[in-house]
Amino acid sequence: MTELKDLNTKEIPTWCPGCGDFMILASIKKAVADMNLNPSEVVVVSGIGCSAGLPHWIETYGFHSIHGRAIPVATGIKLANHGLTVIVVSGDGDGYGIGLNHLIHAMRRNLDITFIGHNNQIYGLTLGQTSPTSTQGAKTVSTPHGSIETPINPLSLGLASGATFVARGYAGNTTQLTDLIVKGTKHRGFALIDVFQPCVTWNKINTFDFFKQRVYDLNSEKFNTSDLNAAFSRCQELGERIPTGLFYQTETDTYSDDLPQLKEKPLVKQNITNVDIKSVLNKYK
Amino acid sequence: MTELKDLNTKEIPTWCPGCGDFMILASIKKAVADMNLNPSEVVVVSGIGCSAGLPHWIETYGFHSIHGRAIPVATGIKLANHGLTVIVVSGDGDGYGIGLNHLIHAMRRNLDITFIGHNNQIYGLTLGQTSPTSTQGAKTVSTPHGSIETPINPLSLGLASGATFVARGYAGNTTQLTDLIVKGTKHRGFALIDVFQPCVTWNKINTFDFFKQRVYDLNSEKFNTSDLNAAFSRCQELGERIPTGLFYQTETDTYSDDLPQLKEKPLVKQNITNVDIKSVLNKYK
Amino acid sequence: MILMKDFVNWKIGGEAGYGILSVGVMFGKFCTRNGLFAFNSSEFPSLVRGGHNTVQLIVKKTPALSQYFEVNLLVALNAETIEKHLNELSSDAAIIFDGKEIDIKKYKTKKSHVLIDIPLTEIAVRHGKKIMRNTVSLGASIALLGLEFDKLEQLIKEAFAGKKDALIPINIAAAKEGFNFIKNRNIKFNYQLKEQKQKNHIFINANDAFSLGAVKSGLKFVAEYPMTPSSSILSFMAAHELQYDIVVKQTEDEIAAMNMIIGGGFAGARSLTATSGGGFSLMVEALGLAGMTETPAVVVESQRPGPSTGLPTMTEQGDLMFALNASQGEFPRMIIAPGDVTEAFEAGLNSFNFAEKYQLLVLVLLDKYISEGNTTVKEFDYSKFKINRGKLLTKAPKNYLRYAFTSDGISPRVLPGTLGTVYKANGDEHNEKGVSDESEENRIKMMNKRMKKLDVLKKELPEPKLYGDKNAKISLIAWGSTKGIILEAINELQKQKIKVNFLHYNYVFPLKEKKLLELIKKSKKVLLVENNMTSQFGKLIAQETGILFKNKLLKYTGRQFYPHEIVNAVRKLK
Amino acid sequence: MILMKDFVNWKIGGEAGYGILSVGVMFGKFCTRNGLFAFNSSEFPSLVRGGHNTVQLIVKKTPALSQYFEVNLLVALNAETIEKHLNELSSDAAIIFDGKEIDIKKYKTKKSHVLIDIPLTEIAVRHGKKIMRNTVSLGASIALLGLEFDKLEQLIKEAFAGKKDALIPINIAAAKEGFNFIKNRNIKFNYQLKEQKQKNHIFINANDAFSLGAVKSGLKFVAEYPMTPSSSILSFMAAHELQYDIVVKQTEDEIAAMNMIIGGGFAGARSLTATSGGGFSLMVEALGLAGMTETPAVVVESQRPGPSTGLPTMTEQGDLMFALNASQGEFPRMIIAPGDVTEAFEAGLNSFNFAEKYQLLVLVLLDKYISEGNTTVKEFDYSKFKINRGKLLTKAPKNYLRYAFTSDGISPRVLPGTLGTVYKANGDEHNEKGVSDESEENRIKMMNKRMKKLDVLKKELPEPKLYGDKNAKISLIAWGSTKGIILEAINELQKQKIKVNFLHYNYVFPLKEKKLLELIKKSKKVLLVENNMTSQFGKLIAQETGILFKNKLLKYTGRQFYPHEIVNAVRKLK
Ligand SMILES: Cc1ncc(C[n+]2csc(CCOP(=O)(O)OP(=O)(O)O)c2C)c(N)n1
Ligand SMILES: Cc1ncc(C[n+]2csc(CCOP(=O)(O)OP(=O)(O)O)c2C)c(N)n1
Ligand code: SF4
Ligand code: SF4
Ligand SMILES: [Mg+2]
Ligand SMILES: [Mg+2]
Repeated sequence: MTELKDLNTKEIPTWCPGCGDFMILASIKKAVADMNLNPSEVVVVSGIGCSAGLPHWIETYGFHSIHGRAIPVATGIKLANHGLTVIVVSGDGDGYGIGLNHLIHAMRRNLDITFIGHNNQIYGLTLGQTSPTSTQGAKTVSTPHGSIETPINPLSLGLASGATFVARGYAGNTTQLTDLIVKGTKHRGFALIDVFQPCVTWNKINTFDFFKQRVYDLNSEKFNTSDLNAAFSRCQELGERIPTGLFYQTETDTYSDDLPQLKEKPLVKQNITNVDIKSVLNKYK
Repeated sequence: MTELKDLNTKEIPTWCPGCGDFMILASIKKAVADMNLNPSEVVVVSGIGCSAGLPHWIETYGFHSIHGRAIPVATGIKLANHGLTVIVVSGDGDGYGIGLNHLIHAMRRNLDITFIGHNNQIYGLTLGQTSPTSTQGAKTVSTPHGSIETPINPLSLGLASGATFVARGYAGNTTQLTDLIVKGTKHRGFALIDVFQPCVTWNKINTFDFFKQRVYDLNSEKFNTSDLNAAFSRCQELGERIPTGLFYQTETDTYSDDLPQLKEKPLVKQNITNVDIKSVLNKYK
Repeated sequence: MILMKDFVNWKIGGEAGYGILSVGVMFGKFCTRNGLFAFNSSEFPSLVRGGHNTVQLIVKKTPALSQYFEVNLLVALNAETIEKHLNELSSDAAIIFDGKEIDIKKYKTKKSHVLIDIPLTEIAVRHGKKIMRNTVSLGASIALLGLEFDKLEQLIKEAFAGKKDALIPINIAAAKEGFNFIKNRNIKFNYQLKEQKQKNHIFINANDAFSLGAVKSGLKFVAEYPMTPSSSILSFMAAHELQYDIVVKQTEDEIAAMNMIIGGGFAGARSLTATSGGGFSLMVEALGLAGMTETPAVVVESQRPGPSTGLPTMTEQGDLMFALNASQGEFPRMIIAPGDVTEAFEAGLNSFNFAEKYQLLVLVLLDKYISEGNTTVKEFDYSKFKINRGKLLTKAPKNYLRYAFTSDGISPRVLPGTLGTVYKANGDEHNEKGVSDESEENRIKMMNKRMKKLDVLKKELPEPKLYGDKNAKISLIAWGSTKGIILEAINELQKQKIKVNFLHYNYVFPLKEKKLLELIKKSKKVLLVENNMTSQFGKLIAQETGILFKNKLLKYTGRQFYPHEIVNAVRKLK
Repeated sequence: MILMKDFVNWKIGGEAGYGILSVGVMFGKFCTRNGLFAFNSSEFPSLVRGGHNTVQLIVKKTPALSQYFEVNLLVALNAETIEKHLNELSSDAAIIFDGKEIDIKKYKTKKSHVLIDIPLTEIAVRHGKKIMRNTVSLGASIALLGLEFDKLEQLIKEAFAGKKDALIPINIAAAKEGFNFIKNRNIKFNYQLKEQKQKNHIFINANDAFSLGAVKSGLKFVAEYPMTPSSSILSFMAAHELQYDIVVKQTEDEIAAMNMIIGGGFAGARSLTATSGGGFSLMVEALGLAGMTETPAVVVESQRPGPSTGLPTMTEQGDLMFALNASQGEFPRMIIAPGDVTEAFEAGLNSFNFAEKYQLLVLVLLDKYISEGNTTVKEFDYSKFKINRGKLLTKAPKNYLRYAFTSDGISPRVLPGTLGTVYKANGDEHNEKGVSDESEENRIKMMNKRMKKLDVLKKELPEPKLYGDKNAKISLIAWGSTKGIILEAINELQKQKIKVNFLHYNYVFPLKEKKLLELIKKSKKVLLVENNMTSQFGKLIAQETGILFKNKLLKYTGRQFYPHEIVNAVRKLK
C-alpha cells in the first residue's frame, strides 16, 4: 500500500504561502496513493517555473528539466520504459507558451502520459510577466498598458489536436482535481488536465475568489463526454460561468500499443548484448 | 497597374515538373496583380522546404529564412513596417511541424499577415519523410511500417487558436485559391490558408487524382462562415468528401490597431534622431 | 584612539518578499543624492518568496566600483542573517536587529560589535504592515551613519507617488521612528558618512543603463522572452513603450524573439532582444540567419551560472566561448562586454550603430552582477553621440544589388518598401542579388566579403584600456564585469605599495591584441582574472595570439569576486 | 608505348532524378565484389529534381581513400556535364554520351580523348524508361573497363528484388545492351580493371557504418528530425526498427529530439539523435541539460557549409568550435570526428560505452563528404567489442545518492523504476541527492566533479594516429574527414620522393596533445589542413597548447579537398 506519507519529501515546497500549487501537489499525491502506485515506478517530469519545482516535493522519481521541454523528456522516458507511470507538470508559460508545440504533437501521438497544466495565467517565477493565457487587458510588468492578445484556450487546442482525454480542474477543488488526475492517469493515452491555479503574488485578477464565483462542475449535469463538437463549444464558455471537469474522452490505441518493438517488454528491459548485425552488414557486400 | 508579368523573375522555379507548388505560385501572383499591389510594397517570407523556394520566383521583396521561422520573421517585418503587405509561404513540416508554435501564437495575435500552407503531407525537400499532416498509415522513408500518429488538422487548430480567417484551398483549383488569397490578404488580421498541394515525387497517396475525387466548395452551399462551432465540426470532414473554401471569418482589431505606437506612422518611418532621454535619466537621480 | 571611517559596507538580510531589494535601491539613491557613491549587489535564491536574501551596499566618498566582503553594518530581518553573515563582520561592525525576534546571545558576536536592538516589527506594524520593517531599518541605518533625514522623506514620496499615495505618510513615519530611535540614543559607531558636494550623479544598473542608451540611439522594436537576469530590460522597455513609440513584444519563446528582430532589422527598425544563456541557446540558429542575410541585430545576453538552469539568480562569466562560436558555420559577429554601467550605457548607444554600419550581429554580454548591480556614476554623457546607419540608401540605384561586392565587404542597403527595386534576403548562400548560388567562385567571394567586415571593424575599435601604473611589473588582464572589482583591488594594492596595472577588455571580439602583447612583454607577472572555471577569455586570447596564461584567478561559485580576493592573488604572485 | 593504368576515376553527370546516386552506389558495390576498392563522392544542388548532379567513383586495386580530381571516364547524361567537367578530364579519358542529345563537336575535346557515342536514351526507352539510361551507361562503363557482366546482373537482381521484381529483367537487358555495345566495338581505353582476389569487403558510407556500430552496441531509441546529410541515419534506423526492436521516432523538431533522448538515456535506453548544424543549433539548450543531469547521450552532427542554411547539400568542417562550446556554462563533453567509414563504425560502437561510462554527452562530427561517401573497406571487426555500461547498478544501495562525489567524478547510477529508492534529475545546480543547492561549497564540488570526468576520459583515450614516415621533416595535422585525402596525398608525395607524416585526430576532444607536441618539435614544417575558413581545429590546439600554425591549408568552397591540392601545398612548403 502506498500511503500519502510515503510521498512526502524531506524538502518542503518553496512556493509562496497560499499558492495554488500546494493544492495541485496535494491532489497528485492523493491520486498516486489512491491508485496505489509504487513511488519508485512513477516519474514526475517538469520544465521550469514555479510549478516546475513540484517533482522535488513528491517522493517519486523526478526530472526537473528545462523550460518548455518536460513533454519531450517525458516522451523519451515513456518510450524507453513504458512500464513507468509518467506525469508531466507544467506552467502556462512552460506548457502553453514556449512548449506548446510539444504539447500539441504529444496529444496527437497519444502516448500514455498525464499532463497537468498549472494555469495561473502569469509568469510566476520570473516575477509577473504576461502569459499566453493571461486575460486580454491584463496589466503585467511586461504589459503595463494591458495585454492585447487573445488568450490561448488549452482545452480547445487539445480537442483540435486529437487529444483523447481533455479536462479542466481547479486548485480550489482538490476532490475533483484528484479524481481527474486518477481518471487521466488511468486513461490509456494522453490526458490533458488544465488546472486553474491562482498565483497569489502576481495575478490579482484570476484569484481564488474569482474562480469560486464562477466555476461549476460540468459533469454534474448530463454532459456527453464523447461528443467532440459539444466539448469544443463548451470549452469556450469562459465568462461569468466557467465549467470544470471532464470535457472529452475517447479510447483508441496508445502510441506504445502501435509499436511492435514494445510488445514483449520495455526497451530498457531488452537484452542488448550480442546484437547480431551480420545480416545487415552483408547487404553492403 | 501591376501586371502578372511584372511579377516574373529571371530565375525559374526548380520544383519537380507537375508539382502543386507551381499552381500556388501562380495563384499568389494572380492575387497580387488582381489587388494591384506594388511589388516593392510586398514581402513574401518563407522558411525552408520545397515550398520555401517560392519567394525567389515572385518579383517582390522576399525573405527566405530558416526552417519553421517564417512567421516570426514576418511578424518582425510587419511590426517594423505595417505599410507592407506580408505574405508567408510555408510547408506542412515548416508550418505545422517545427514552426507550429509560432503559427498558433500568430493567430491569437491577429497580426495582419497572410499565411499560405503548402500542405503536401510529406517532407519534400528532405526526400520524403513523414510530415505532421501525413495520413495515418502512410509509408515513408522514415515510417516504412506506416505512420502511427493522428495527423494535424491545421484548420481546427486555427479555429481553436482564435484565428480570424480560416480557409482551405487546393492547388488544383487556382481560381478558388486566388480568390481565397485575395480575400485573406484583404482581411484585416491573420489569414490562415491551408492548401492541398500534391507532391508528385514523394506522396503517392494524396495525389491530384485523390483530391479531384474528393474536394468540393464549401462556399457553394449556404455555409455560415461566422459560426465557429460549425466551422470546427465541418473541418473534420476528411473522408470521401473534403470541403475547401472559406470556413470562418470574423472581424476584430488587428495587433497593429491596438498599438498606439503605430497610430501615426510605421516604426521605420519615425524619426530616430534626437530622442530625448533626459526625463527618464532624471529618475535615477 | 578610534579611527573614524568615512565609508560603510551595509548589508541587509531576510526572506524574499521582505522588500529587501527595493530598500537597497532606495538607500543607494539616498546616498547618491547625498553626494556619496554607492554600489549595490544582491544575492537571492530562485524563489518568489522566502529563502535567504541579502542586499549589500558599499558607500564611499570616492567612486564605489564593486562589492566588498567585510560588512560594517548588518541589518538582520531574521536570525538566519546573523548566522550566515557573522563571519563577514568587521570587528567594529554594528548589527541592527529586533530583539523580540532574534536572540542575539545565541551568536558569537564580538564585544567590539555594536548591537542595536530595535523593535522593528512593532514599529512597522504600528504604522502599517510588517513589510515596512525595511523602511524602519533604513531610517535607523542613516541615523547611525550620521546622515540627515530629509532626503529620505523625499525619496519615499517619490517611490510611492501616484498609485500608492496612501503609503507615503506611514512609510515616512516608520522611517522617522527608526531614525529617531538611533538619534535618541548616543550610539558610537566608527562609520560616519557626510553629505558631499558633487551632485547630478545617478544610481543605476547595467540593464537600465543599456536600455537608456538603446532608446537614445533610436531603438524601435524589442522582442523578448523573460529570463533572469535580463528581464528588467523587457520591463524597462514596456514601461516606456508609449513615451518613445517603441513596439515591445513579449514572444512565445526566444526563437521567435530572435527571428522577429531579424525581421525588424531587415525592414529597417533598430531592433533588440535580450536574454540569458538558456534563451540564447534557443536563438543560436537564428544568429546564423542574421549573419548570412547580413541583417543588423543586437542581442543582450546577461550571463548566469550554467550549465543548464544552473544557479538562475547568481552570476558568472561563463558564456563567452559560447557567444563567440554559437551557430553552425562561420560568419562575423561583434562581442561587447561592458565593465560597468557607463560602458553598458555606451554599449546601448553604440551597438545599433555598429550593427547597422557593418550589417552584422552585435552581442552584448552582461551578467547578473552588473545587470542588477546599481552604481552611483556621473550622469551619462551622450552629447557627441550621432546616429550612424551606415550604407543605408533611401533610393535604390539602377541595377541595385543588395549584396554587392565592395572593398570593405559592406554592401549598400535599401529597405523593403523602397520603390523601383526588390531583392531577397536569403539564408542560403547567395549571389550579389540575394539569389541562391552554389558555385565555388561565389562561395569564396561571399565568405570573404562577410568576413572582411570583421577586419574593417577591428580597425575601428579602440584598444582595451590600461588602468593603473603603466610601468608596473604586475599586470592583470580581464574582461567585462570584473572591472570595478579589480580597480578597487588596485587601489588597495597601491595602499600596500604594490604597483600593478590592469588591461580591461570592453570590446571583446574582434580582439585587439596590440596593447596586450606589449603589456605581456613588459610585465614580469601577468594574472588573468575571470569569473568562470575554464578561463574562456584566456582561450580566446590563446586562439588569437598563442599566449597561454600561467597565472589565472578563476572563481566559479556562482558569485563574483571581492576585491580582497584579487589583492590576495596578486600578493601571492609576488 | 601506352602505359595501361589499373585504376579509373569514373564520373557520371546529369539532372537529379536521373538515378545518378543509385547507379554510383551500384557501381561501387560491383567493383567491391570484383575485389577492387572504390570510393564515391557526389555533388548536387539542394533540389529534389533537376539541377546539375554528379557522382564520382575512383576504383583501384589498392584501398581507395578519397575523391580524385582528374576524371578518366565521364558519363554525360546531359550536355552540361561535358561543359562543366571537360577541364577535369585526363588527356586519355573517355566520354560516354548520347550523340542524339549532345552535339559533342561543340566542346573542345582533345584528340586523345576517347569519344563513345551510345544511343543511351534509345536503348533505355526500348527496354523500359528513359531513367534507365543510368543502367545502360553502367553496362557500357564496365565493359570499357574490361570487367565481366555477371556480377552486375546479380546486383540488379538484388537491387530490385521484392517490390520491384518487374524491373529486374528490363534493367538487366538494358545494362547488357550497353555492355555489348562496347564489347562489340574494339575500343582502346587506357584504364583497365581486373578482378582481384580479396573478397568479403563492404561498400558503405559513414552514416550507415555509424548506424551499424550503434545497433551493435545496443541502441534502443532514436529520436531524430530529418536534415541533410544526416537523414539517412533516420531512414536506416526506421528500416531496421523491427528487426532490432529499436523505437525510432521522427520528432516535431530537433529540440524535441534532443530532449527525448535525454529522457530515454535517463530511463536507461541507449539513445541517439542525429542532425546537421541547423538542427544542432536547436539542440543547444538541451545539451547543457544532459551535461548538468549527467545523462548519457549520443548526438551525431553531420556538418554542411553554413552559416545558416548555407549550401545544404555540400560539405564543410565548419562546426567544430560550435560543437565544442555549444550551450551556456561549462560542462564536460566528448567529441569524436571519424576520419573514414571504419572509424565511423567504431564511433557507433564505442560512443554509447563512453556516454554511459562517463555519463556524459558524446558528439560525433561527420560531414556530408563522409556521411554520403561510400568506400570499400574490410568488413568491420567487432569481435572484441563489449558493452560497458559503466557504474550502472541494478539495485539501489542503502542511502543511495545519484550524484555522489567520487574520486573519478562518476557516480553510480540506478534507473527510474529501480525499487527502494527515488531521486531527481535536475537541470538546476544540485547536491548529491539531486536536490537544488545554491551554496558555494556544493557548487565548486559539483563543478569539479563533473569536469573531473574529462580528465579521466582523456587518460583513457588513445593518442592521435601518426601515418607516414616517422622521421619526415614535414608534418601534416588534420582531423575528421580529410584523413583519406591526406593519406592519398602522402602516397603521391612518396612517389615524388617527398617524405611527410601525418597526425590524424579521430578523438578530437578532450585533446590529447602529447604526440602533437613531440611531432611539432621534430618537424621542420607543419601544415594544418582543414575544410573550413577559420582553422577551427587550429584554434582548439591553440587553446590547449598555445601553438599557432604558420602554415594552414584551408578550403571553404563547400567542397572537400582533392589529394593534389594537399600535394601542391606540401610542395610549396619545401
Ligand atoms: C529558455 C528559457 N527561457 C526563459 C526562462 C526563464 N523562465 C523561467 S520560468 C519562466 C516562466 C514561468 O512561467 P510559467 O511557465 O507560467 O510557470 P509559473 O512560474 O507561472 O508556474 C521563464 C520565462 C528559462 N528558464 N528558460
Ligand atoms: C532546423 C532544421 N531542421 C531540419 C532541416 C531540414 N529540412 C529542410 S526542409 C525540411 C522539411 C520540408 O518539409 P515541408 O516543410 O513539408 O516542406 P516541403 O519540402 O514539403 O515543401 C527539413 C526537415 C532544416 N533545414 N532546418
Ligand atoms: S509567484 Fe505565484 S505561482 Fe509562484 S509560488 Fe508564488 S503564488 Fe505560486
Ligand atoms: S519533391 Fe514534391 S513538393 Fe518538392 S518540388 Fe518535387 S513535387 Fe514539389
Ligand atoms: Mg504561470
Ligand atoms: Mg511538405
